[in-house]
Amino acid sequence: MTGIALILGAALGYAAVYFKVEGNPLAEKISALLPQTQCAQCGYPGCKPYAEAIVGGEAEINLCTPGGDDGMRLLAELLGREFKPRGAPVEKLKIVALIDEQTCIGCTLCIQACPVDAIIGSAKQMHTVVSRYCTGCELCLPPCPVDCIVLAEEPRTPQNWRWKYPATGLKVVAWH
Amino acid sequence: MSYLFVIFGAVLVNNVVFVRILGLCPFMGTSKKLDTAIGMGMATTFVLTLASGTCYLVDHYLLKPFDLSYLRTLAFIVLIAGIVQITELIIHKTSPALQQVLGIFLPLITTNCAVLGIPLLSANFGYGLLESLLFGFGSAVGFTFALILFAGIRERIDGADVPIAFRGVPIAMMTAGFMSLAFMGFAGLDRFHN
Amino acid sequence: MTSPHTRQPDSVQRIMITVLVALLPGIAAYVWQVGAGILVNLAIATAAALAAEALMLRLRKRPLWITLSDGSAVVTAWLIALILPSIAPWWLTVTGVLVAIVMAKHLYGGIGQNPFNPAMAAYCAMIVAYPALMSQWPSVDGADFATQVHLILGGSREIDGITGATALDAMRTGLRNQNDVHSILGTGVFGFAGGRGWEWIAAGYFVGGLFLLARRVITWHLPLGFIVGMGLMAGIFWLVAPESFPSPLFHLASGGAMLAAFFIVTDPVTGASSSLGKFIFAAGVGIIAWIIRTFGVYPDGIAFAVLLMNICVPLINRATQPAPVGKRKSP
Amino acid sequence: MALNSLRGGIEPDAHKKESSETPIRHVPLPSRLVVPLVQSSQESARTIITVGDRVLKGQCIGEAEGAGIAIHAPASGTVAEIGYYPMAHPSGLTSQAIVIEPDGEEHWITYEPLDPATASRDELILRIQASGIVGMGGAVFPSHIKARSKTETLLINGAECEPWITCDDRLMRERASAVVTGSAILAHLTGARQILIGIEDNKPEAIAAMRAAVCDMEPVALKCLDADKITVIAVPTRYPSGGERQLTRILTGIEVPPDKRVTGFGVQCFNVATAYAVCRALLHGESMVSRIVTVTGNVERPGNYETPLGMPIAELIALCGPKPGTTRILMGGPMMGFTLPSLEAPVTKGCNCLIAASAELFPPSEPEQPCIRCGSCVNVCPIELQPFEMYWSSRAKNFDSARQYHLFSCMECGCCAYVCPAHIPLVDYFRFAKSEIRARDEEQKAADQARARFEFRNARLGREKAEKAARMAAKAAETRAKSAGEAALIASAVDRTSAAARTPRDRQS
Repeated sequence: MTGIALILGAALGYAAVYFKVEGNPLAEKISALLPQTQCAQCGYPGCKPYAEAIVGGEAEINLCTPGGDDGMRLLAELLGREFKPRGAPVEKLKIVALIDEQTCIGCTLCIQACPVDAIIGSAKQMHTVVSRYCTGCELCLPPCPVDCIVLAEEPRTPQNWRWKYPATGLKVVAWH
Repeated sequence: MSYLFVIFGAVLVNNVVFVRILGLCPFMGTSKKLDTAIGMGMATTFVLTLASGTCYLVDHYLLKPFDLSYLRTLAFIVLIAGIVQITELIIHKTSPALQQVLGIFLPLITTNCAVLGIPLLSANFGYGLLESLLFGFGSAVGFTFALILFAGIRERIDGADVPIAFRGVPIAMMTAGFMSLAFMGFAGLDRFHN
Repeated sequence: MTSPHTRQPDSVQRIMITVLVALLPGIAAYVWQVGAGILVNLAIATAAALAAEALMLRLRKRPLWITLSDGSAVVTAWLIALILPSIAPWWLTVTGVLVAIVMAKHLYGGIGQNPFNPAMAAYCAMIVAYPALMSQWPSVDGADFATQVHLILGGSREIDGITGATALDAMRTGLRNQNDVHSILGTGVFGFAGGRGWEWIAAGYFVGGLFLLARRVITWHLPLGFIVGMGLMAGIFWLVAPESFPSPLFHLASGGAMLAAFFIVTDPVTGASSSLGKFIFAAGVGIIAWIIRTFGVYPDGIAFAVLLMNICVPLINRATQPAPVGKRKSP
Repeated sequence: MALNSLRGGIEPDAHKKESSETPIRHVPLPSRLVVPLVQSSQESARTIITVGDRVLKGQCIGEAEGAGIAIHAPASGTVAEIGYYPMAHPSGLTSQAIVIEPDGEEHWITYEPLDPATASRDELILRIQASGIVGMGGAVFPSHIKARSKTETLLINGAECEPWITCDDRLMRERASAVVTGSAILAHLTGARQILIGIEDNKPEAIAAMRAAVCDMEPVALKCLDADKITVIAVPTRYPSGGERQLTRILTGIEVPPDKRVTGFGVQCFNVATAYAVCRALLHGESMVSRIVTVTGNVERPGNYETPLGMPIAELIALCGPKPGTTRILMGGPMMGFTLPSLEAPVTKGCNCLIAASAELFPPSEPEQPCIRCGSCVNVCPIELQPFEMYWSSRAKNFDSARQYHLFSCMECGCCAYVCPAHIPLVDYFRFAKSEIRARDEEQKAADQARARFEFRNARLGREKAEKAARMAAKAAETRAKSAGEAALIASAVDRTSAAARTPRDRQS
């Protein structure tokens, strides 16, 4: 028995050195599934840190608000964990920040807060949100000293209009 | 021919999951998606074949000559634990996603009754080295086979309007039961061997 | 209101009724050859199936009438009644129907969603649970209607002279006793193709099957696949060793082969989806059924073969998914 | 000529006779014309008029942007308003539109006619764009884009396979010569060597008229293409033989993959009404200001109406006398059309047919039952998909699986739902799944972009921080070096006195 144990121990030790893993590719995969709003609503300073926290086992997979149920479902699939729905999914339009250009005093605080550099402008100049880049993370709201930023839904067009789930006599099947 | 029957018997007639009812934990746990099932099946095949051979060697050249057969179970457990550890390290290096998916289950292979049960069974049957290897391999292929088929069905059931009380594991257990029932049809097909 | 705004008048009900009509020639032959007891069993099975279906729909809070009236439960019930021995006691039939409707069908979400053929699941469960009762088949002209009803209603099972070995049983026992096929076929159990009398029932199913083909309820891939699968296996072994393996004709005419070819493997819900997949599925059923008949312990392997191939359906579908127009590799 | 057969397909009741037996009628001008700025599948036009301007019929009121097309005043009159009006779209959303109040004088402003034989190709194609010509079959894809690409074979689509619709039928019967001329010009533009005109064999009059027109081609058309290069082909009546890819397969045998355009296979396909519009635009200088609309169904006077674009649909329907029992109005055919959410929406270039639906003509669909995988839908799918598998995945919102079953190859022709014995609205499920998947892909793209920008910003902040730190460090080092230099001076003075007593280690500190 001792002999067996010794041999195995040696083999394990060798394997541990030989197959050493560098970095964590899984965090990248998780990060790719997160919505990248960098909103920090999960309690981590961005999507990548949250992904690393999931890999490290520190965080649950249901903390991402912008990702919603669909995002969590993908995470649950990737990680082989149970998916726990958080409620009926609501179809949402993309929400973007809008700066009231009359009120803006050009303090640049929001520019510094924006995690994706979606606000342009310079000191003492009026600022504008590039709605194409805005993730609707709301991080620019608190720093604004004059509360000139509001969040608004993007207008509906035939391009972002969606067909509804067919309403039928059968019950809707939830995908578990 | 008898070697063929060992494999045939292990894969279909005495399928490790459906007939011997061994290894249910990974069977239920890793059969949600086909890809996972294939990965788990391959990992188990690797471990089980290796374990069967190693266990045979230890049993035949170490335990039997020194009359230590009463240590068989103990020795096998240690051996399997070691082999699983090595496998885990290898998978960890080569396939991170698989590692994460199998993360909970790979250490469980250590205590997977199939992995312990098959070498013990082949020791009881008095199989030789080649037979042990084939039996281990065949059983593992049977396990993989069961896992893949089961995963296919589960993916389909995912879309079905299953009563809420039966969603998830309950209906999976029901399905495993029906599959077991189906595999009973092979009963008696291995009687030409033995 | 969305497109298309116009629809062809067709319904699930029409399909199911066509299947029921197609079963009638087989049932008529059954009554003619074996006796009217089968009608009692059919009635019991139908009633049990409708009751179970209604109960489950009620429990699951699903629309009752539309599913109850589609006839699918009746088809399942008739198939169960036809594959169980026609003198099986009523509770055996009812249990089988319950297994089929409650466990194999409704726990998976009801019609269209079950991965296993309900009737076959019921047969397998019954033969594993009650092997003795399941192998007591009435012999042709062995029992009058009253005796059959007596047995069905659970009367004491003094069955000597009433039951007889089926063709498959007689063949199996004969072969186990080292007799050759030719001498076994000489005994009184056999007719010109399969079991004496039973071959007419098989012919009845065949006629019904042709009707289904003509009405385009089923496609030819399934029956042909089954016949090719079973016929090929039987044919190869029969050509090699005709004294120990009966002919393909014998296999196809006995047991539930014809019922399976046209009414069981053709269940669309639990079968493969593409034409090629259908053929593979049916051929697999034929091959496995032949293997179990020849080497296994159960009298007729069709039910097990169907369940086993049901298990393989997702993989078959994955492997045989047809490419859309223009995506096919040029030959 | 050997025809290839359409795979799948259905044969619904044609209902063509209701509207095909009366000649095309002209519609009196309404009090207001609503011209949406978006009239094609591409960019919307840019307004070049202001409220109060007087415009002439055919005058450009919106210039083409990018690959889009120009829009024109459908009647002479005054620009009354630029506002948001309901679109003829199943969503019922509104879009920006120019409202014109006609003065009833119908003063035309036309371009200088072009001679295809002498005008340059660019000139002709720009004219097509400037005249606002789009595919009239319903897809409203700008024709100038299609005309620009070179091709071998030109298909002219007169199949009109949808039930009820007869506008192309009537057009070919009455104006065959112009259709053939337009086709010849398009062949000239695309460099096509031959033209195949496909017409379903339930329109014998149209086939005869077109054949006669080919035999008796106008000189201007003959300069573009020889008459013996044009073949009018009767194709079997079977829906959806009029689909672009389906017609291509029937007439040429080429199977075009669903994710590729037919253009890449040496084939280009135009609708007969598009060919007619090209003829009017190039040879007569008339911009596209009207189209023929079939109005049929539950109305007193079904038929084909030459309707000014922008006419509110409600007014057009009112002209045809809707009978009591009309519950809704369909735009397009019964197979692929949609229920108009608002009758205020105007007639647009893709509006080939309006059907007044009643419960008798279009009974409400029976309740959906579970799919029994009977395979009827597989048999009729012209793209050889497995609709019931796509349905299974779409219904369970298992979108990856739906995509694997080639959901995006589906053209929503509706054959599957037409035959489904379980009355499942399959197309609805497919549309739902498609728009969900598209939205998800968009979200994914946005997320990828956000991640890249976030990481770039972090890198930038890090770099700035590092630079700042480096600057600070340099400054500090400078200060330290300065003070160190002073210290060194003192130290060296001390050193000289006590060097022998110190270890090297001490000196480092």
